Amino acid sequence: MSPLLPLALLILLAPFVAFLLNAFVARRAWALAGAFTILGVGTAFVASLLVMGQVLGGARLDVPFPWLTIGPNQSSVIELGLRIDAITAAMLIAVTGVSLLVQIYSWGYLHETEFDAQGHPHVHRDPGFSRYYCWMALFTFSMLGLVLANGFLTLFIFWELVGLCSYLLIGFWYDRGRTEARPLLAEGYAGQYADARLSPPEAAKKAFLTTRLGDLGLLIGMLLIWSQTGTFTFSQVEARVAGLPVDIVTIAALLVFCGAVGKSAQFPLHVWLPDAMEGPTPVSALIHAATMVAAGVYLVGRTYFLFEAAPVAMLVVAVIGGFTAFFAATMGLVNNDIKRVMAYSTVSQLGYMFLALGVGGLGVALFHLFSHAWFKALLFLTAGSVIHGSGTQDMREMGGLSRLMPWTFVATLIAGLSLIGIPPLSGFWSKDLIISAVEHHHPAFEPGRLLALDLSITGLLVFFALTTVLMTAFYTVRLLWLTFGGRWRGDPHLVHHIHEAPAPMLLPMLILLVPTVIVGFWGSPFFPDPGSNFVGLIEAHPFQEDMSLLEVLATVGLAVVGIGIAWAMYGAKIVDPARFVRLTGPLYSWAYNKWGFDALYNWLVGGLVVGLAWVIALFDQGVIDGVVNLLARVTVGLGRIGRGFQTGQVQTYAWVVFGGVVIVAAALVLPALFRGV
Amino acid sequence: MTDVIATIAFWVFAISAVVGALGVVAARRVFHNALFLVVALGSTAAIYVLLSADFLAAVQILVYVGAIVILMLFAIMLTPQAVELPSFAPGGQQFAGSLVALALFGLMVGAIVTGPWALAARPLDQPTSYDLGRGLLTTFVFPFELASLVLLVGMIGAILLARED
Amino acid sequence: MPGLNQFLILGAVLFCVGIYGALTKRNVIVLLMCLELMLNGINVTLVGFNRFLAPPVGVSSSPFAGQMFALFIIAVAAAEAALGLAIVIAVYRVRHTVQVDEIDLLRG
Amino acid sequence: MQIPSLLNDLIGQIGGLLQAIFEAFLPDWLAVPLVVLVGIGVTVTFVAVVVMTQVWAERKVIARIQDRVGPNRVGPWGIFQSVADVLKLLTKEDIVPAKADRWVFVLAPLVTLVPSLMIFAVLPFNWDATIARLDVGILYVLALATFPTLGIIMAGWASYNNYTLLGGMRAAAQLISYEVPEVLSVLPIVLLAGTMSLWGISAAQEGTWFILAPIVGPLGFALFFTAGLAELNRSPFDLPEAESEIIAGFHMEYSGMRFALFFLAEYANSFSVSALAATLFFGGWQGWLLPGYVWFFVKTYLLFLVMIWARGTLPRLRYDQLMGLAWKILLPLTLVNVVLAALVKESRIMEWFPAVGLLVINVIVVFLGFHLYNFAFRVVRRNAGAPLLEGTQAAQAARG
Repeated sequence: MSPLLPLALLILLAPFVAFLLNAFVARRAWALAGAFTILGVGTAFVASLLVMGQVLGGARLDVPFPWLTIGPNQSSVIELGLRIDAITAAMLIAVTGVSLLVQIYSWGYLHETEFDAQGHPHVHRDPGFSRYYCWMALFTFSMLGLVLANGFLTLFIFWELVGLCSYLLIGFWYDRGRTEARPLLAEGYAGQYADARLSPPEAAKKAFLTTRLGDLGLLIGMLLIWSQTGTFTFSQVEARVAGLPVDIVTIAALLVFCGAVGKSAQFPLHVWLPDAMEGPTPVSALIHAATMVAAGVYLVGRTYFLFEAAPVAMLVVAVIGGFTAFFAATMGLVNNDIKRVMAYSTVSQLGYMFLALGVGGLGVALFHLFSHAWFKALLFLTAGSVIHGSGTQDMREMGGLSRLMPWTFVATLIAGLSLIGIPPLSGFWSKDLIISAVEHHHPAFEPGRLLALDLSITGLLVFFALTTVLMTAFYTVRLLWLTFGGRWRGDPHLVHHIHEAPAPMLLPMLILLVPTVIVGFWGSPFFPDPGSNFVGLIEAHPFQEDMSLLEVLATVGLAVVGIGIAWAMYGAKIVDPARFVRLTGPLYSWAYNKWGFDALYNWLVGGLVVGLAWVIALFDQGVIDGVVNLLARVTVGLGRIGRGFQTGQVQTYAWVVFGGVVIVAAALVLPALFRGV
Repeated sequence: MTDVIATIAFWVFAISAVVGALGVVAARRVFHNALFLVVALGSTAAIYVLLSADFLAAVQILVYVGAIVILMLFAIMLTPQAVELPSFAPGGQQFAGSLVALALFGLMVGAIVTGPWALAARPLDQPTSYDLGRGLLTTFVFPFELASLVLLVGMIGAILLARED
Repeated sequence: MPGLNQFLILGAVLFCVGIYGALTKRNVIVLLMCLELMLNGINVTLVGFNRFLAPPVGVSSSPFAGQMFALFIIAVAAAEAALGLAIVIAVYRVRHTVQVDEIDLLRG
Repeated sequence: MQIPSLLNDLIGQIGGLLQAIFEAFLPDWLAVPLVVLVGIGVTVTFVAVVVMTQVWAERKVIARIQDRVGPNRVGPWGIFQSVADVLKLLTKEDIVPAKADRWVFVLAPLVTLVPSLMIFAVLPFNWDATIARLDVGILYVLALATFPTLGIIMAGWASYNNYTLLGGMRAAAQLISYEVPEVLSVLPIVLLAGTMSLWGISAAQEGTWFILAPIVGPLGFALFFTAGLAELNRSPFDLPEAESEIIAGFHMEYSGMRFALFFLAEYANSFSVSALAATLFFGGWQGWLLPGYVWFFVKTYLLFLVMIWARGTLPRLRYDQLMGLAWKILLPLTLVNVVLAALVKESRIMEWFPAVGLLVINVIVVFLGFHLYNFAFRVVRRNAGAPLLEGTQAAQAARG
């Protein structure tokens, strides 16, 4: 019995035990709660490293646990189960690694230092400290469960748990109300307002409902597959997919893709991720950058056999992915909230992953997911320390922090460059692979035709991929510059309190720097041997060798152009951003208002629900109450008629009696008479 | 010979009975109603004699005319009323009453005429008191006792109700 | 010689006149008189039946069942009249009226 | 000794002769009704004559009792006095009170008189001399006895006079109260005779008159005769028309011929009650020597004399005593009498016990009865505290 099973169980149960302890034992002992969670996740991380070792050694695991036997003659068996292969191993490492570092970071983040009037610092701990760690443990448990699932049913259970945890953690500060649009305290931006934001509970609800909508699609798809193939387990479904008619498989694939779209905040269901920033920043770092949002990509990756059997579904995935990448990037350009810019960048990068999946690059997509998890987590953590230090989230009120927070500046700079895709950082390797995959996998691409405006689908995808590289570079540098460059534009007497992140926050950031730099090489040509190459592990044939120098030069070039433009606007102030905004006018406001989708959805949901309610109310009052009232009125009417007879007159009663006698007599006598007896 | 007399007698007493009955209904003053009732009951007694029920005729006179009508006369005396009160119910009720009465009468006549009566030649003018007496104390002994009970209860009830305590 | 039908019709006439009187007369005592009239109508019919009809086959009632029945009706009618008039007097003492339509407290 | 049949059966013979003549000359359907009509006519005139003799007799005897002579002016011993009375009444003016209820006023005397006459049709003058030998004779008579009550109420009501109404109601109440004991007192005789027809009863008294029945006879006669007197509104019970009380009671407004009718009805009733008493208790036409009808008339007149005697001697009863007597004394006694009669009937004492023995027993019984009655009366009076029947006590003392 391979050691993988006990390891898998250990990985799964360590955070769960931590959760139970926090939930029931360490409710007030905050330090103990933190320790339990960190310990749990730590053991999970070590175990997942061992698992990776085993997997590299060629070990695989797929163990079902039969749960229910239903059906006419106990024919179909419903089972749960665990499964470990290359994808799972990678994800395990990513999840446990990032989670461990985030837990440590959170220890520092949840200790606020406020300066009272005399300037003495008071360390103030967040009252929900143990609650935070309890839910964090639960989240890690459910994420690991999702990754280890061997079938749709197991996956769905943990899928919902993850959704629940994201809801709980977004709404962590449930007592805070909405933040109204307040006038900016920044020079040069007089008269402008900081954006109004939803209250944490509302944001949590929004996130939960939107993802639930996607989950509904996944559930229906799951049941469709079950009805067609009679089983939930991925391996058995994969074996039977060939036998199914193409359109059924397409529908199933699209429904599963719905779940992914919901969870990974792709195009139609993306509205919840920017609002999810209401949660504490480490939460955003772990859940809304590295793990949960990646679950959608992982799902499509895990059920890739469905998509391979349905080319139409592949195309849909690609288009949605590409468009989301482009669409999110445009919103990222204009936003002024540091965390929202990063949120849009995450959505954009996820769009890239789905684009890669759509064009057939399973290994490439998962490699980008793996590398993105690290540097995006780092970016969020640095944003956390910036907010923690400067006390504001709006980039216009910052500036000149490079001198005040040097380490944070360095970490953000490197992570930003990795995001843009500057070699030799990991972002470059994974993103370029995607772009070359787009080039390579779609036969319709002619090599070397980069910028030809070809309005066919393939042309569109290429356009999305390349323009997004440009925009990513622009908004990253804009962020870097606004936050760290120039002088402090914010509230003057806040300057003294700005401080570098404390040790528990700084250490994880620095640790994260390591993977941000070296992870890229794991999937790069330097590991030609398929066994050891990350992409090779997942795909049958690695294709680094045909990654032409031309494509590489093109993408890096675009990245540099993006940096140049940003530097021109913010660094050298050649072009005044305010005037540029006036020039682009409607485009700017269009992007700023998130393409109007939020308003659309609010109107839609609000209008739909209210309208439906009105119709039902109408039916309810009109028909049901109507019938009941009618009945009542009829009875009263009859009663009143009846009362008419009760005159109290003896003779009336006598008359009625003898009337009856007449009728009876007639009934008896008349027939005889007429028959002429 | 006796048939002729019987027919004449029947018609005489039948007409007097009907006139008496109509008198009971039509007379305006209550006292006259009572007297017409006497006429009706008397002629009915005569009809009984024609139907060879002599004992019944005597009982009819003794009980009805002798007791009940006089009782009614007493009741009339004890409840003095302003005479001019309308003795008949308003039109609507009168019409309804007559409607029911006529309908019932029509139906009865219909039934009588078409009824398949199994006529049997019965001996006429037999003294009946002996057979009735015997019948009362043999086959009808239970109703006889019950009748006595009813009369007793009636008597006590009447005394209790009418007593001015 | 008058046949059965004549007597039955006479009975019917008496009965119907009784009903008409009962339904229309306003004085309770006259109402009771009409009631007696109706009972008389029935008695005539019964005695008529007794006189003309053969006793039903198989039933062991005495040949004078009809007259016996009439006798009991007379007895009961006497009791009923007594009670009726007692009630009328009692009502009169309380309400000072014997008009039927004025005695209508028991109404809906 | 067989008396010549003609003499013995005078009335029957004449009737048969008459019928034969009619049938010979007249068509069949006319003959019979004519005979009946003639019979009725004879009866009515007979009643008129009888009544006149009764009136005369009563006035003579009352006068004798009151130690005076009585009518002797008109005809020898005043025998035509009643004829004079009748003529006087006929010629008197006939007044109908203004507001009187005209029809009822006129009908009242008829309603009283006609039934009294109808009773004569049933009386058994002789073994073959009864106009209608009804099987339910006695019941017929009692039924008709209720009509005068109706007549009296009508008279009282119709003459639109408070006193007459009051008198009428009192008379009605009295009649009704005494009707019950009268009817029940007849029961023992019907029981003993086994039949209700008067002819049958008379025939049943061939050997021993029912008066001789041990206790039942005399007690029965006393009850029947007292109730009879009360029914007639005569003597001790003549409260309703007593002059001193309510000015001649119900027939106050009547005058002339109508009053004569009332007067006639009263005496006809007295005759019929006496005749009944005679028939029921003294064997009607039973008698050894003389023909049946002679005995019948002798007995009836003797009983009538008793009535006159009672009228002459007994004081008038107060109203409550009158009612008390009926319901508290007569009714219980009659019920007891009925039971005793059943015993006597079952024991058949009448058949084997010689008539004389019965007579002796009866005398003893009567003697004991009075003393027992006296004692019972005193006890009841002491207990009740109220004077129950001073009147009767006085009468009883007088009788001694």
